[in-house]
Amino acid sequence: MNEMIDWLLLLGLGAVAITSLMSQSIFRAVVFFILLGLLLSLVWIRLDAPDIALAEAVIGAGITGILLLDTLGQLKKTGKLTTEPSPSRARLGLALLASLTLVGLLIWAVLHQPQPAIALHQQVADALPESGVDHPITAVLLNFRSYDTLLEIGVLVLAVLVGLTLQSKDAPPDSLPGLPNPLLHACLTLLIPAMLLTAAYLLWAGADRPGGAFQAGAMLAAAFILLHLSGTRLSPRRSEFLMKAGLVMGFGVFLAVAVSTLIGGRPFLTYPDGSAGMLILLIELALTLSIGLILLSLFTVAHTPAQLPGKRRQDEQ
Amino acid sequence: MSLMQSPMPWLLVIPLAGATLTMLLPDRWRSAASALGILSQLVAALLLSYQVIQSGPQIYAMGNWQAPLGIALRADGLAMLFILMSALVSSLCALYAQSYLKAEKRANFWPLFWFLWASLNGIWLAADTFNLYVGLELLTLAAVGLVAFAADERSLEASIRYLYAALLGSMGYLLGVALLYGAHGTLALDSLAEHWHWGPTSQVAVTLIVGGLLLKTAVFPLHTWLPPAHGGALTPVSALLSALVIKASFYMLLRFWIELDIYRHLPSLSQLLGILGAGAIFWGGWMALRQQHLKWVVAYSTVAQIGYMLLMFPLLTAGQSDASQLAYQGGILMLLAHALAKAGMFLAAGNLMICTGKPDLQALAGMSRYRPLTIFAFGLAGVSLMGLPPSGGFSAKWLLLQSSLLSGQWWWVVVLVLGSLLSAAYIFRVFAYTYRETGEEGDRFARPALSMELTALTLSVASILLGFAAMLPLQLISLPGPLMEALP
Amino acid sequence: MSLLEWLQGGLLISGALMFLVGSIGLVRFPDTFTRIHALTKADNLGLGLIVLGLIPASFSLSITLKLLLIWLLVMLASALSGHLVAWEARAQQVPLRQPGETENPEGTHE
Amino acid sequence: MSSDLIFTFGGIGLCGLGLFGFIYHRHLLRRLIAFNLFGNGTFLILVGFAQQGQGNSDPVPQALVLTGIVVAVAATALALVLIRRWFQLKQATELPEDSQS
Amino acid sequence: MNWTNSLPLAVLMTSFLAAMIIFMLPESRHRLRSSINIAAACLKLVLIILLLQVVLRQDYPEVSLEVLPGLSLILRADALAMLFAGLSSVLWLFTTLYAIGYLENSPNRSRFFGYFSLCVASTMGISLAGNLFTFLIFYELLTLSTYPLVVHRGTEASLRAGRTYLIYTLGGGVVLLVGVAALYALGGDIPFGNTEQTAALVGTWPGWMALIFALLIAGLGVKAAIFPFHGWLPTAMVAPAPVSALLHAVAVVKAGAFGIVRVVYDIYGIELAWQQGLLWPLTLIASFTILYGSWRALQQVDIKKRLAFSTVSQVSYIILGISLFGPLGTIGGLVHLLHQGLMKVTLFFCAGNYAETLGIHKIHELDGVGKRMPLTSAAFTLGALGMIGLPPVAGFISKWYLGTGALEAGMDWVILVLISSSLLNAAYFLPVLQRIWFNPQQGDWPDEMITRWRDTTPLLLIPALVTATLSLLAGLFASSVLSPLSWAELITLREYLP
Repeated sequence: MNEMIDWLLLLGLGAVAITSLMSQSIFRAVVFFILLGLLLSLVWIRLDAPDIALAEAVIGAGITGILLLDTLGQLKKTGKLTTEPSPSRARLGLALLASLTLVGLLIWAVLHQPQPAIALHQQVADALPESGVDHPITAVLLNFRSYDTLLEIGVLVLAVLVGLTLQSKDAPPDSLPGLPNPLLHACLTLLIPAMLLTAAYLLWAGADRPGGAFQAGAMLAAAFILLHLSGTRLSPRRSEFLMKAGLVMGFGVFLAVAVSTLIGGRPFLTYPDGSAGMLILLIELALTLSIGLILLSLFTVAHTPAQLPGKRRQDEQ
Repeated sequence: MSLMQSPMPWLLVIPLAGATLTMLLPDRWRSAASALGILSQLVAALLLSYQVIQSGPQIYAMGNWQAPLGIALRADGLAMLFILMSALVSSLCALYAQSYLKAEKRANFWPLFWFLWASLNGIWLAADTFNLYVGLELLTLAAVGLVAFAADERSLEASIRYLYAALLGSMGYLLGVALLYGAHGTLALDSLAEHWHWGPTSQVAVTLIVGGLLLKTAVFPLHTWLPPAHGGALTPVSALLSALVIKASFYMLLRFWIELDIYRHLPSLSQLLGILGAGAIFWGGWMALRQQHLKWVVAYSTVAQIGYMLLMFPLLTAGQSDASQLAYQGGILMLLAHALAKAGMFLAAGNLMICTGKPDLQALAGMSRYRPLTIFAFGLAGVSLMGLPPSGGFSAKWLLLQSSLLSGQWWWVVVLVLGSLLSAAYIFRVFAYTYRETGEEGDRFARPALSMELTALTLSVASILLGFAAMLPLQLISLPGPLMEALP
Repeated sequence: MSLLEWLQGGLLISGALMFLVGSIGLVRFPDTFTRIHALTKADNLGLGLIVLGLIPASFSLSITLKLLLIWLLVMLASALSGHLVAWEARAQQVPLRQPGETENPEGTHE
Repeated sequence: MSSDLIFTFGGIGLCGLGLFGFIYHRHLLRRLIAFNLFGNGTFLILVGFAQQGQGNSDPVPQALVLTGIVVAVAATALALVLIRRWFQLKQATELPEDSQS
Repeated sequence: MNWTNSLPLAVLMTSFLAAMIIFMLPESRHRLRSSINIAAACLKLVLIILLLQVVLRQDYPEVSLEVLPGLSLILRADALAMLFAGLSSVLWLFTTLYAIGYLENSPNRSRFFGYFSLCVASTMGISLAGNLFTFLIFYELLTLSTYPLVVHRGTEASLRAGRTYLIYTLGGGVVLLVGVAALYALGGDIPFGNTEQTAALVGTWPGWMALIFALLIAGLGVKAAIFPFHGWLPTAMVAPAPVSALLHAVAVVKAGAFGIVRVVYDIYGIELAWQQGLLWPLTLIASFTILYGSWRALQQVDIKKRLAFSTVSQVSYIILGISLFGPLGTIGGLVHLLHQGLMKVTLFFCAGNYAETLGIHKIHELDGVGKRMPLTSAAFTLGALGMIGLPPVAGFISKWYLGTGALEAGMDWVILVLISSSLLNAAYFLPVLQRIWFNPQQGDWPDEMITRWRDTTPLLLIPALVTATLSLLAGLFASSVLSPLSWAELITLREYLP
């Protein structure tokens, strides 16, 4: 019975992926991509990875979907969608060749899997008690491989930084009018507190159950974006510095904690024994807020009209 | 004093802290903060290299968790050379950018610059495959941000093309890492090398990793994204990109290639890399000959010079150990000489374009009469790129020549010889323009700031002096370490 | 099979049927407004029946409350989105189709 | 066939589709969607292939995939910012045919 | 003893630092630049004389710097090095004076004199190189520093000449590089002089060593303007006179010949080369180039082109001398290296004077110039007679030794070559002399520069006269201890007793 569900899911996945790739209208492609995200979170449940299912649903399908839809909306609103030139035969041939060789190689590789020499999950289980959290994934993310997470937050901050640099300083305030819909505002007064509550719950649950900073942060971002779309402007213009501080806070706190232990003589990113759990929670709190703000500003930054084409640069026209 | 018992994490903390600070500080304090950051970075790099020379390679377990579970940083001779190289080139490019960029542009430049430097140091020191992936992504986004930073149409198109190519490359790399993890159960390079099992899974994983990294190093058939990106970006950015950013994926390729004994198992792949290298030399040189835009000539010369570095791979034959040592030393010296010379040449080219105000070559007529210093910097860098003595490029070419003769693969000698003639052709072509006398009297050229001219000159002179002081880097990279044990 | 299981089976199947009806409505109805009608009504009812069907199987009170909460939230969300889509459709003067005229297959919310 | 293996093949299929779309299409948004497909496929392989070998759920690849998803969303957001700027400047959703190889 | 070790480096550094200083000087500081130039030249001459004493005392100062594992840059002053270094430093002093006069008010002089002294620094490097690797480095540096001199005028013609010059010299450089790399791959770092190491190599890989010999000679042959590679020399005539003087008489051409001397004597050793049969092809090519050069010189109308082709043939005299197996041939070759330098520089100075003061470029414009510029014409005549090989001037001595050397080596047909080439020399020089002295002046000079001095400005005249008298003295007092001939005999005695 289970296997049947897996095959069904697989078929659904394939069908949705192919339609999202090959459909004529770009809007349909984006909608099916979001559908694919939801299907994927089901697949992650089947793969016994609830954390990833949550993350995929909120970040993969949610945030990416909103960004794509928003970009599509802007493309359709401001410019006529030029009919797409049909790609040339050579491109088709090359694409087919590349993808078929890739699939063939991967299948050949997957079928001859050797017995892995090291069982990392065993080592994680053994080291879990000293990691300060009970949930293995949060332990790996914020303790064993915390350096990866630090760099990953850096990537997020960098993405929003590039967006900000391309945004012209004197951009007119947000051009997208909010939806002045009374029912929406009423529902929001109900929904937003629930979303904030679930975000807090996810953050807190991260210690011993699937959850954690990323999913909570993405939930927070969803709430902020809802507010943004409904017209209540969190206009970053007024509190330029506060907004930027918010973006960088998560990364800054994480780095500060890591450096403080370094100054205390212990290797980089080691939590003083006993206080690992509390420190991880502090970092996760800061990360959640920051990720919420970052994902929001990734959304808003794309809105404001871009910097006017650069005046003749110093060295060339 | 415990704080400094190992400066390795500081090499990462300083740039990351610099990035956050320069994002928050008001514009006018950012340059001062960055200057302080650069100084402390240089001190930390020198301290670590002193420790590595004294007491051999250092392993630093992050968060006190040992390798397979946690992430370890590793500083052997090769990593130290790359750290010192990026410290030198980045600080000089920062100095150049200080006077090159206008006020508000400069404010935005610093955070991106620091993220770039942090990711570079992260890659040089990394010993964990997934950690390399995240470092590579950080590097790509920073580099794309810097290219798009010029915010005009040409650099925007270049940054999109660069981002798409880079994303595909790093996704191919991640796929390889996924297969390796499935097959060996570990992410750390050392334990991978220890339990290395050469089955079909590992072969496919290796091909994917090599393919992804070749795309990110802009090797010949996959190089189309590089010329617009390096040619279109602002001068200090294209110097950083050409000198350091493409070297990061090449460094990773080298690490995998030697530490996982790929040259022993796949000699055919190494010959393929050699052929790609030869193709890059000839194609890059030929395209450089036909460019009218000065920076595009230098960008295509990067494509050609990568070809030289790739010649190292076929020469790392399992049989002769002295030929492989020579190839290894020659390749790394070529990489170092190229980094210095290419950064110097890009900065000098930027100065030339400021003087003439126009990017095309015809405008250079009569330059050597009024701006000898700038032409001299461009010339010295050109000498090193051409591989004419007494430059670093020449010593590297010499080592590669010796290695190919010793290992009996004489055809690489022909490639090296024709390649250096081709590079001489396109560099002297630019020179010929500067000597042309157009008869207009009077000095109608603008004058770039002295600091900009001096930084370009320092880098070019450094690449020439490398020819004389080649022993220092060569001793540094031959220090004992995981890489040296894996060499035949 | 005990009476409870029959009850559960019946509820689940009827819930699934309601979903089926909803999607048929989506395909068959001519214009936006009727489609929203089909979706919001049929699917919510279907979900309600499924939740009722699941409650006896869930052994703890918290799971039951969570299921009910899910149902409540979905209802709120679909009502809101139905309203918004209709409101937007009206803002863009999407014409009301007479029955029998087939909509362009491209889909309504272009 | 364990469910891990099934979804590893699912991941391989997604990777193949993603690569095909990435090379085939010229519309920047479609290529971005194809890139995300490729990414999700790789993550599926990363977890499925690892767990298929060990037979039980392994937290390490799951943590890696979490990091991967966040990195992918950052890269996609950056790409979208650039695409919007490109569209504003050129009213085109494709890059010009690369004249100089 | 240790301070003498630093002498070779000091010699090299004088003109290198002079170049750097001159590059930094703004264009307007003429006086300062000329004084630096002359000071550097004199200082170098003093250092060379000091070095000469040291080398006479049989100990060869040496300084080395390890550049790559198992490979080092060596600067070593031995007898042969002093020959070429002496010639270059003497002639560089006079060429500098001449150049200061010649480029009186032309643009870009900082750039010119910078590269000018850089060029001489690399010539010093070539002469003092202790192993083939160092020789190669300065050999390529010479190309780099002479290119800007060739394209100095910046006209389309000079740029085209520069391009051909580059193609030839870089091509030669690359061929030499491969030869040197192959030699080092086989036998490692072989400093000049220990020919027994090469003998061992020849024993094991005779085929490879022959190929390496061919590569080395071909690479060096380009700069020595041997027959197939001589094309760049006539086209480089577009350059200003001091440059063609420097290129032909002192720096570039002799560097190639000097390289061949080093390869034949200090790498392979004369006996080994003779046993392996490497020498006779060299003799053949040299003889052919001698005849070909003189024959082409005959057809030239432009003075400088004619002198260029005469250089092509004269340099091959040196190579002919080297390839003759026997002490006399060697002495002939080596001494001709000096004599040809002195005589050819005089001829170019005079040609430059004619061009500068009277605007004469073609031979037929030379009619009656003897009356207008007697001193320059006298110097020109001395040089021309020396070239032909008439007794009082130095040329005769080298040809005499070449002839006796050919007899000693049992190659009688070489005598024929020598005689016929002397006849050809006479054929293309005597009509020029006849025009200068005996033909009446036709019309006025193309563009006469009126100067206070009878003949031409002293800065142009004196160098020509000095070098002319030097070549005469070298001929007359050949046997004295100071003459080039005795120095050549000393080298042959000490280094290459066959």
